[in-house]
Amino acid sequence: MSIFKDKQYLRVNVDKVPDESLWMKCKACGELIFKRRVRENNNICPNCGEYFFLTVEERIEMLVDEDNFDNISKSIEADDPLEFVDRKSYQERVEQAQGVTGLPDAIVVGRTKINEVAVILGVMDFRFIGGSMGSVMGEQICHGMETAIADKCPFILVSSSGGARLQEGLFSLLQMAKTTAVRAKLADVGLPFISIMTYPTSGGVQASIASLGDIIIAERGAMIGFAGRRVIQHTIAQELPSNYQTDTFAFEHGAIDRVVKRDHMREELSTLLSFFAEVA
Amino acid sequence: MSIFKDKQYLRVNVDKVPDESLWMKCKACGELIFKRRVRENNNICPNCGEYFFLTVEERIEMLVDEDNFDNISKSIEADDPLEFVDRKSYQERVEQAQGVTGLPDAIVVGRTKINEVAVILGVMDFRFIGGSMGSVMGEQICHGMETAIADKCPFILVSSSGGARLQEGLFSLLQMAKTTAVRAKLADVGLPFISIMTYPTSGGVQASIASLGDIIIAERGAMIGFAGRRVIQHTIAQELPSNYQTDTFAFEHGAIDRVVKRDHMREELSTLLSFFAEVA
Amino acid sequence: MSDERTLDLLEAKIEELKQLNVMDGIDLSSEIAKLEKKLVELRRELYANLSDWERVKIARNPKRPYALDYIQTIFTGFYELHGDRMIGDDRALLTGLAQLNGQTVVIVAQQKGRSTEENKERFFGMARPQGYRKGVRAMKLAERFGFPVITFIDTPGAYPGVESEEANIGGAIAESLLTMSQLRTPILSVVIGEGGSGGALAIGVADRVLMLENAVYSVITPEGAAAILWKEKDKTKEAAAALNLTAEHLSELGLIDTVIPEPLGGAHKDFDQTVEALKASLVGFLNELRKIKLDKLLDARFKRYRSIGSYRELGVSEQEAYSEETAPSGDAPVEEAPDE
Amino acid sequence: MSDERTLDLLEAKIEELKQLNVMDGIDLSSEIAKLEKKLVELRRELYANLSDWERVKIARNPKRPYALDYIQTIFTGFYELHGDRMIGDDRALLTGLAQLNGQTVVIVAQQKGRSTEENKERFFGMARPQGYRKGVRAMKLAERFGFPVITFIDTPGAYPGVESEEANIGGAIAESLLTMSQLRTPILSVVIGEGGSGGALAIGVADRVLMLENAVYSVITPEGAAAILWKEKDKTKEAAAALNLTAEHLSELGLIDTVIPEPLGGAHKDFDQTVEALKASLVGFLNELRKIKLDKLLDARFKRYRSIGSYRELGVSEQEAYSEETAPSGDAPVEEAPDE
Ligand SMILES: [Zn+2]
Ligand SMILES: [Zn+2]
Repeated sequence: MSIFKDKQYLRVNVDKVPDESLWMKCKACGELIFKRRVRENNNICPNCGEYFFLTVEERIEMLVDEDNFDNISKSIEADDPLEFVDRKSYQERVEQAQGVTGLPDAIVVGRTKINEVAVILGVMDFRFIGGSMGSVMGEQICHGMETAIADKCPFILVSSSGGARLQEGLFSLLQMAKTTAVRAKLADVGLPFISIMTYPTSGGVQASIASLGDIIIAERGAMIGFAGRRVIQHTIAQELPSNYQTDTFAFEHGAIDRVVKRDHMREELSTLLSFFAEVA
Repeated sequence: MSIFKDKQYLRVNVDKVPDESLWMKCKACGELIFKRRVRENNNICPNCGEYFFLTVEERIEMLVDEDNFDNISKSIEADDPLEFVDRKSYQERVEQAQGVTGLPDAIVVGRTKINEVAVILGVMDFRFIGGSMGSVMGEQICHGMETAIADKCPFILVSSSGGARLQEGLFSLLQMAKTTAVRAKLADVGLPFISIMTYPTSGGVQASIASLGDIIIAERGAMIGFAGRRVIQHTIAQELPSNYQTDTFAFEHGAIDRVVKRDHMREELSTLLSFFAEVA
Repeated sequence: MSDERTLDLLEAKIEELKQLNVMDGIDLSSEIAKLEKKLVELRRELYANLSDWERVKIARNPKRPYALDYIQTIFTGFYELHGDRMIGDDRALLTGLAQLNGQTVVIVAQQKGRSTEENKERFFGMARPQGYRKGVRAMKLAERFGFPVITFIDTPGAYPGVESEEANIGGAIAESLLTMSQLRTPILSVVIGEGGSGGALAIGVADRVLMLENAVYSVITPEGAAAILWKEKDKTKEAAAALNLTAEHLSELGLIDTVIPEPLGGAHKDFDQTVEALKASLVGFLNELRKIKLDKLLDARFKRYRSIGSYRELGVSEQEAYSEETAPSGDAPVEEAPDE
Repeated sequence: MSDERTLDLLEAKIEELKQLNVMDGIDLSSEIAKLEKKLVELRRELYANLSDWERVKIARNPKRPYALDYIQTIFTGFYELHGDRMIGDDRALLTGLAQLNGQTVVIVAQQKGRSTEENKERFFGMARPQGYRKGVRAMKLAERFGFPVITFIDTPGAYPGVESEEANIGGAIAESLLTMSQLRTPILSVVIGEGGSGGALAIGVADRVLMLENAVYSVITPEGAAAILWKEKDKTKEAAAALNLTAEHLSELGLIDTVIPEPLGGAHKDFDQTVEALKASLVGFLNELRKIKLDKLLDARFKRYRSIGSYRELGVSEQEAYSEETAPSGDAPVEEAPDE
């Protein structure tokens, strides 16, 4: 199934050679496992329970009603306002990420249903330049929320991001303010925003839109925090507790509402949405 | 000067024999000091700087423009809704406190000016059953705030209270909700409320009206906290830090805006009020 | 007069007799019936003459149903929300979404632990600042979506420890009071066990305040009042009586709206019956509140609290002239402040 | 080309010559005048060709005026407000009342320390959650009384320590952004030194954003960018240039409203002149904002932020059919998340 059946034009060229092997090795337990079994198991290692990254498609498939996803993402992609070049040009990095993921940028937004309840769902893809938030992601998140307002339905955002996209400089930083401003509009009209934090939800995404959910749910194994371990150790050379920035850490310190296993997430959302049936 | 010149009828009989001695012994430094010098020094020991309690009159005199205090307190006194008797009857305690203080209850509210700025000022008297908040105090505080709303001027409350008045049971507890509800009205119309915490501001007063100031100023030496030392030690037998519930403790933990010396308080209020000249 | 423990023993004996009756084929039916009748009579007698202090003991009885017991039976699908989004998640004060008769409500509840282990986590139902701030967050969420708020009060008081004071417990309680006094959605509060002082009231500013028959609600514990006012520990009984802390007294004083009857012996003696009565009352009040326009509701809530108090005009006979000379000098440094 | 340090030395030498001139009756006036002229030329040359990285160094120069220097000269009667009313008082982020041309404003400012001692208290201008929460409190106070808010940005970033994460620094920043985006009073922000990432933006959502000429404002430090993107520490210069973090660049990109000129060599070279320029700009913008009706102001603020972004239509030439078979399987567990 392709979740993008309705708007094929959003796809960019995928030139990556498909991986033909049937088996993979789990990096956590070392076991050789049958790929299909992993995929059927929501990308969780059937041997040790390790979570592997989900592609946007896999994440969406896992969460929404079958064959029910209308990709409403705006037909946009990253511009290069700073003409940024580090070891590679930003342009190249974007094209490469588009090639790997088959996505225009690190997020897809769609109109969908979860257990028959209409919602607008945004899902980030960490493989696209670390799921970083640049102008495109900021715009798509706002577009998602605005569609939720128009549709009078809840907005759900699944974050998987290292933070702001460095290559767009201040444009990226300001997406924090932009998404926040639109989030306020969603609140004004009394529509729920459910934020799901997965591995990782950090930096500028964690310090803006992802932390502003009416309800915040972390996927088990999520990494949640503002400053990365390396930044902290570099800046203040502090010893970090072993559970630092884990789901448990965030939960114990009151930053999130719940921690939910990946294979329970759909059910969790369904339950949660049922409370808002009257308002949305 | 009597600050109560305009409403003599508010006074109750004072049958305490006036203390004729000219000297007193400072409990802090042990020095024998001339009482008049102490009074002239805002009831601060001229030798060691210890603060002695201020009567309501002394406190008001210290803060407001000369001969400028119109006692607007409602002409009410404690009823005894529970017909409460412990070792003494509540009625007796009230009468005794009225005798000692010359006040109907533990608070006086008046219309006054501080450096020419009109304000409504409420001042508690700790000598009146520990400055405890019963129905009368709750009503007077509300009356003060409502007068501030009518006059379109700031409200200032000087707290000195051990908390709710036990002898009125739940009536006293509910004064926390009552004063809070009226405080919200003051906020609605955009008039400032300055809360001054003196020794002590604790229990139900600290956990309601006193903590809801737009600005909260502690008098140096104030004791600020919710549960008293004895309650804590009785309930959980915890070791308490030496600065526990001091002005410094409250300041360091972000509970108050400033700590101000007694003899600077009038100037402080005058400065602070100047910022609100446009709104009030 | 017999006390509760004796009656409990009698009840257990009757149960044993019933077992015997069934297992061994001996017919003790009529004897058992007589014993049961006697038990009911004794209980009625006991509970008709219950002192306020005995009522306090029932309110604190560890067998008594706690908030979650009611939440799980009265509502469907309790979905707990955690964390104050600032420093922690308090296990003594729970918040969450639930449904009552198919409609979503937000629940804010104080929860005691049953085991020592559980109480280590729940601090015996004594909430810390993060608890009250979580409560405020949940109530604002309720307001945003127009969900009514239902609070369950059952606490000896706010947690009186150093960490509470460090995080400004007084300020947290005050903020909660302020939030509730302005919250633009209906609020129901029910005292199910101990309503302990400011820590209880912090989640008790409501459009309707309910109390279970054997719940108590007080400005201070009887023990605390005895220590402070009587200066004698064994005056708790007198203090309990003086404080008027029972549902019956508070209802007579007009400070609460209704008393939910409990089965003879307390809520735990017949949990289903208690649940039924409480649920009916909650549903009834909720339906009533839902019909009131929001502005009117808030206006009424304001007036309710604005008018609470018992005082009288200053008696004319007591008024006399006052001269400065007789005013006390107030020159005594005070050694310590009172506890409450 | 000469660098700033050399010019500073030359400047000091000229001062010494002047002293000599005065004290010993030797007439060096014309030589001094020539030297001074030369110095100005050299400075102009240097600053005309300043690299972005050199600009960063000026922005971080410890001689540079900090927030309190401006606050104490531009405003009258700065009255500091302390504490977040929850856990603490952050000395890296100051809040207070002050007057500008006789009108009350609320100031929210990041403050670096000058001495090691002061920086122990001020965390080098890196605010913790209690700082941002204090800021939110001050801004809500401003809103209540209709006082405009003026924020001074000067921070390497939010404090990245365990205690920050424990108190949900990300959530605190997000709350501050949300508060500012809805605050019903005019907001002016000025970047006076380092505008470091989310910690800076947290107090930078405004109706007008000003920058001093040598201030920088960036999503990440050049050092951070070099480490993450170039994987080489000595690429900070390149990173600085790539990030477009100077006032001039950001003004050209339309991301800030105005650049306040600084004297040659930086704000500290002629503090009075800097103050005068900044004050004139603040007063001008404030007068402009005060004239706008509140609803319009908020509408404009919303539109300002809603429209920020640089992207393009997906190129038609790049669009091709996509088939499931070619989708990557995403089966690699990731070892670690990036830092920013
Ligand atoms: Zn495995
Ligand atoms: Zn002394």
